[in-house]
Amino acid sequence: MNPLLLFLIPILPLFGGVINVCFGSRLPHRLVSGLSVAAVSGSFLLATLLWPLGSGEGTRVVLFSWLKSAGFQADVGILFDPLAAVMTLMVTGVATLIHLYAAGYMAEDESPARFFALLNLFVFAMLCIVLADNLLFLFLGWEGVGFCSYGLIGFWYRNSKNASAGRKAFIVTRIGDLFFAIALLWLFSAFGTVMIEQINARVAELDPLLLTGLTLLLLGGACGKSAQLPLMSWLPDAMAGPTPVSALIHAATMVTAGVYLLCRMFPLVSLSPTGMAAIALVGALTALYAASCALAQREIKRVLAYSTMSQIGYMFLAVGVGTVSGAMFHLLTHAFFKALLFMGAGCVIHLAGGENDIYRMGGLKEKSPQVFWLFLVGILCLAGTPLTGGFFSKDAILLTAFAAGDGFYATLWGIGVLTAGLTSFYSFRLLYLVFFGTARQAGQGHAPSPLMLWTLPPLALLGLCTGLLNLPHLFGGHEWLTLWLGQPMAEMLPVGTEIGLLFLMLIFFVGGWVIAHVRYRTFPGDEQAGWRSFLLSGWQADRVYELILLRPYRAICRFCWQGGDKALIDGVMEGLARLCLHWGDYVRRLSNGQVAFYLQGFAWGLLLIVGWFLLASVK
Amino acid sequence: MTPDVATPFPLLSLLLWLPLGGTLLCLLLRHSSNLCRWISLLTTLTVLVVALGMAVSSIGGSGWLFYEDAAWIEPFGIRYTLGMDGISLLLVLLTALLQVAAILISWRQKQRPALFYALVLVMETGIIGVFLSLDLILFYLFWELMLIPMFFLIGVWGHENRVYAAVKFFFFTLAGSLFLLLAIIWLYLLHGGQTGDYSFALDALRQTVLTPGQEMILYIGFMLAFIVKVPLFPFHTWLPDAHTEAPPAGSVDLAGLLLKTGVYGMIRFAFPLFPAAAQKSLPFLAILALVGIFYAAWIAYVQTDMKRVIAYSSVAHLGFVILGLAAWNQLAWEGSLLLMINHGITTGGLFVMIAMIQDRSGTRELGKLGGLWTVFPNLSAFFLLFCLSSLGLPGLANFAGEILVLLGAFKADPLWGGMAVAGVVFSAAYMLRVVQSALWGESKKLARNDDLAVREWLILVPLAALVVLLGVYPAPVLEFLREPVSLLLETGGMP
Amino acid sequence: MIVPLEHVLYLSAILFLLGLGCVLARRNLIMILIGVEIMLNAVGLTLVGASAFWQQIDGQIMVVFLMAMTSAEVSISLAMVVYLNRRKGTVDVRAFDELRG
Amino acid sequence: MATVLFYLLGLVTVIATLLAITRRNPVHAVIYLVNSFFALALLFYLLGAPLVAAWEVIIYAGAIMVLFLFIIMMLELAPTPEADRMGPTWWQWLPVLLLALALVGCTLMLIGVDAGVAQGVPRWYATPRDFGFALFGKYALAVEVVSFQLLFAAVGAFYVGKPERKRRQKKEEGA
Repeated sequence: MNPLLLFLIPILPLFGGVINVCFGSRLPHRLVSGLSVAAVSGSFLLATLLWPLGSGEGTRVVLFSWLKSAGFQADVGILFDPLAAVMTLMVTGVATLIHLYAAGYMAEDESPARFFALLNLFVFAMLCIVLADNLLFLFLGWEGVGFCSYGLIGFWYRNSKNASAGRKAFIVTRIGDLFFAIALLWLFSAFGTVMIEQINARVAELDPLLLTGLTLLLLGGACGKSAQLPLMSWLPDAMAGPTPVSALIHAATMVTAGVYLLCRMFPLVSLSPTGMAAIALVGALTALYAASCALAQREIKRVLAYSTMSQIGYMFLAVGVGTVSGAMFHLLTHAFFKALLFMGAGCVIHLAGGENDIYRMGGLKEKSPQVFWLFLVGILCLAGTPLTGGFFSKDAILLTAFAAGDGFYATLWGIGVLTAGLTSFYSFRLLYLVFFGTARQAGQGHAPSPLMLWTLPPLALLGLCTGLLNLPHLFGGHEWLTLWLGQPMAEMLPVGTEIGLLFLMLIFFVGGWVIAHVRYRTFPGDEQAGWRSFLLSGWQADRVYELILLRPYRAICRFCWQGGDKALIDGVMEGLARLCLHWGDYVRRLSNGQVAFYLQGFAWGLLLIVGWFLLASVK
Repeated sequence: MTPDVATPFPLLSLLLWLPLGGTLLCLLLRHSSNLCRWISLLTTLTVLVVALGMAVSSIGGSGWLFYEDAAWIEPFGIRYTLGMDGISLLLVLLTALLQVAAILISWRQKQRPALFYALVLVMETGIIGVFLSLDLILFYLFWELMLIPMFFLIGVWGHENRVYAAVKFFFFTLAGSLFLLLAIIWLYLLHGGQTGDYSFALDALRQTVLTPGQEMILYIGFMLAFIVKVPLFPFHTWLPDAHTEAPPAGSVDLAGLLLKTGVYGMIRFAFPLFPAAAQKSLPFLAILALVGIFYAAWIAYVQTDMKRVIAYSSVAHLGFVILGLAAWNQLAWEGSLLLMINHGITTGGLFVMIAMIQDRSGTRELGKLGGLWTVFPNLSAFFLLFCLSSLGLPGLANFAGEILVLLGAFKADPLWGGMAVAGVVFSAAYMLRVVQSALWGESKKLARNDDLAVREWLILVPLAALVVLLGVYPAPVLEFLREPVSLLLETGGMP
Repeated sequence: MIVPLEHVLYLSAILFLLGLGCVLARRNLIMILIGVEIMLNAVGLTLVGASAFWQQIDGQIMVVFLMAMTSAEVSISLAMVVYLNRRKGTVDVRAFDELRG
Repeated sequence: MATVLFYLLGLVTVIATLLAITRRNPVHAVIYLVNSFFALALLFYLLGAPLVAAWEVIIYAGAIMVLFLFIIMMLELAPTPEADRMGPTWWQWLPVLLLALALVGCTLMLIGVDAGVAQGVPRWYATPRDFGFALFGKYALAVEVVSFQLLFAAVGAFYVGKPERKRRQKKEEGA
């Protein structure tokens, strides 16, 4: 297989997107969606076919040199190594299923061309991130993904709230990109190159302080894109976009880009202990924060959004404690079951006649048992029921976190376990409110189209079985994923502690389920308690940001405009002009029309001349 | 410094005086505006074709691609010398392209069309003259020639308070260029005094031996004119007023070209003539540029008029260009020159779009616009593309220039580079605010709701293609820039 | 030797300044014109004195031209005084101050 | 004898002029002025300029002062009221007085500066014959120019002096 074929993986969605952009509005609806699905599935097939190219050191191939200037060389090149191969497969696979689902979901939408074009461009940009061999090409994908999510979130732009949600997403991720750009610049000025391989190879030369700085910057960039603590407020609002968008962007691909970046630059990140600690801390805190917020959410998609944020916190925790394979394992399983849940949510919304609020739904189990069973699988994986994919991946992370041992990591492990309990609680709360009890929704929902339904089972299957990929030794597994990624095997904990930990996880899982069962089995009525509204609005994050960031920013801008430009610079200029006018007026008043006054002027002039001659002659 | 490429046919003079010929024709046939329209379009197209031909023929060339020299005013030693190297070739190409767009955008000019087209063509001569001339007096002549048509374009064909804007524009630039004239003459006398041969040729004047004090004063004299033209921080207030009041063709020229003449003046005249003073002033320039980037970006965020937002964004982008120059290394200079050209195309495109939006919706106020996407999908798509390029989305034009500038600036001084990157976030903030209030949301009642006409497609497609092409594959442009920039950096000299 | 030239000059200086004083002090248009006449005559005296001192005829010819000019000037200025008087009904200088900034 | 005569005439001229300036009634002022011109004519004669002396009497005393009298009579100028005879108030006079004194002082000192001035003025007599030769010889052109000047003055005076009514009619016909 010729490595240049690798370029077809990102090029296909790009062509699909460009064709839809240019001619989409003229093509019939079916052709548009068909074209985009074909493009993405084509690149999925290629990813599977070219899988062996990714083994071992991976292959590096360059198409053309993008930016070449004195000493700086950034070209459009692909580094297809094990990590990238896994990620590409996941991205293209999930994207294909989501495109199929979207073909059904957006059937009656009036501008499908724009939707599918943006969706394809999004996949292209994501593949650029995954496959890029240098940081600048990765940055291109990084911001491309930002723009596509802006376009897709604000797809139903007529309601300007959606458009501003899109804008918020773009700007918050842009702040993250800022840190990533600074890291990129710093790496270039340190190494003189932006090639990922070369950087990772020569990373040992840097002094620790610089390493920590770079890691923190990369963490900032990853937080922006993966909606982690400081820059997380855009993810819940991003639910304003259509459901396939939420499924693709906010479950499978874009939010995992941050984790992928950290894994890609892991040699650099792992060398600075403070950096790792920071990553782990951010991950754990975000997990806890998001899980607590998910407890009180009213809209189905916002619950899933917060749960995504929390699961990604786990992945950051995994990278923080040093297991890339753990993070990637959880990333894979999470991608499958979260995509399943989001698409299921789409079906649920259709069933409930467009109703989003879970308190005004219910009793959908009878309405369509098929959606219920698929949704149940997703919930089980999310909650971490034993033997499901979610359980193994989350457990692996918590094991390594526990193994990291000392006080700081122990507390993070504690937070992780607590969040696991919360996760199972809110997942079952969602399940009971939506599917059990009496039907409370007002509108008459319609069954989701077959296309939407038939894309769910494969994801359910994948969600359940990915656990086998990286089975810990306890269960006789031999961690294929870690082997494939060439990462060190998880060091062996004494069997007793491992079983104890598993048992502890089980207790938290069952506890969460029981509490949810007790509380929500029968509809408890519309809860509006004080602390719930605090959690509902994500610990008032938006209001805090508005107060400490946006309001002062607007004030500074207005001050600069009125104060700086108008008053200061223009003021000075116009002040000068007025001064001249003022003094001009005085001189004008001198000529007052009195003849005598003028004659006196002559006389004084004469006196001056005579005086001058007198002085001249006296000398 | 005899020219190594003897040009049989004076191409440069043709390039220079063709637009003036067009002007005369326009003025002669001023009663039939339709004829004038076609003449001016034809002139600008021929200039573009000639420029493209010259570009193609000098792909591999180095040093002076084209050079012309003739005596002009003997007694004072003023010669008619024109020279074109990689940098001026690209800038002339940019001028030719944007002029065609300017003529096309003001196709249905009702108010005294013949005079309008004549002035636009005179401006083209002025700008090309600035980019080509190597004799200081000739440079100064074209430097002032540019001013007059722009003054009338703003003053006569402008919008609400056009007179204020025109007068402000005129005074700002004139005040600056007076210092330039004084400096030129003083330098001329110094040179004459030392070497006996009184001449205004650039490379001759570079040989004058100057005391540090003299050099600094002369340098400041030159730089004042250029800093006002490139609106650097304290001297930028004329730009937003001039932009809001200028007619579409005027603001395309103003943003796309006039700002570049300032930067070109710096790298061609100010830095080579006074290298020591230039080195001393670099930190100061960098600080002004940085302040300019943030200050303009912040103000752009609270503007209500679309043109003012773009005007302040130009100030921010030019801040990047100057930051690149202040970093004084090959990478940053190539980046800033590339950014200059890309910015010309992007902002030119943006102003063309704003003119189209204003034709259709009758207003430029962000508050009154909304939901353009539903009514004009094609127009909005192009507008979105240009806005994205302006906010520096990778893969589009401005990013290529900006990233090189940032890389170079970071290498020169991590603090500057790091802070400049923050400008990227602010530029996203204000550009997205424009896109938000113009394209999304409920669409309001509009004067016309016909999407793009053929003429408009003709303008937008090449500009959009260039924006994408220069973003994805800027190598040919960088190829042209490499050799002249390295020469300017080391010897500050002539190829 | 009649008198040292100095004294002639002193006399004409005094006359000249008296004329100047009259021009500056008086408010009446006619009196101002009279002042001017006095100054012109003082100049005439100086010319004649100098002509006598250098024994050149030119001085005296200058006086003749001076007189011609004076008569021309008086005729026009008196015509104007008549005109102004008809317009404003007075010859007081302070009444005519329209020509101002 | 001539020196004594000179000082006497000088004194008469100065006193006459002083009185002419300070008169309230313009007619008195003109008459005093005529006296001073006569004294001046004699001075001219004394200084060897008989023709100029004659002309002084004819043109100045005769024509110009008479013209002044005509104007004063025609306009029935009442003598200026007591109040502002010498200008509005006394202290407003101060700057002018000060100015005049300063001028007098400076001029007199200035004249004294040049030593050559101290020599006496010789007795010299310019015969009309020389005067005529000079006037129409060397200054022929000047005479012609002066004649133009007089012509312009006549036309100017005629126009300015034309009564208002006739000029307005001419304007209506013209318009």
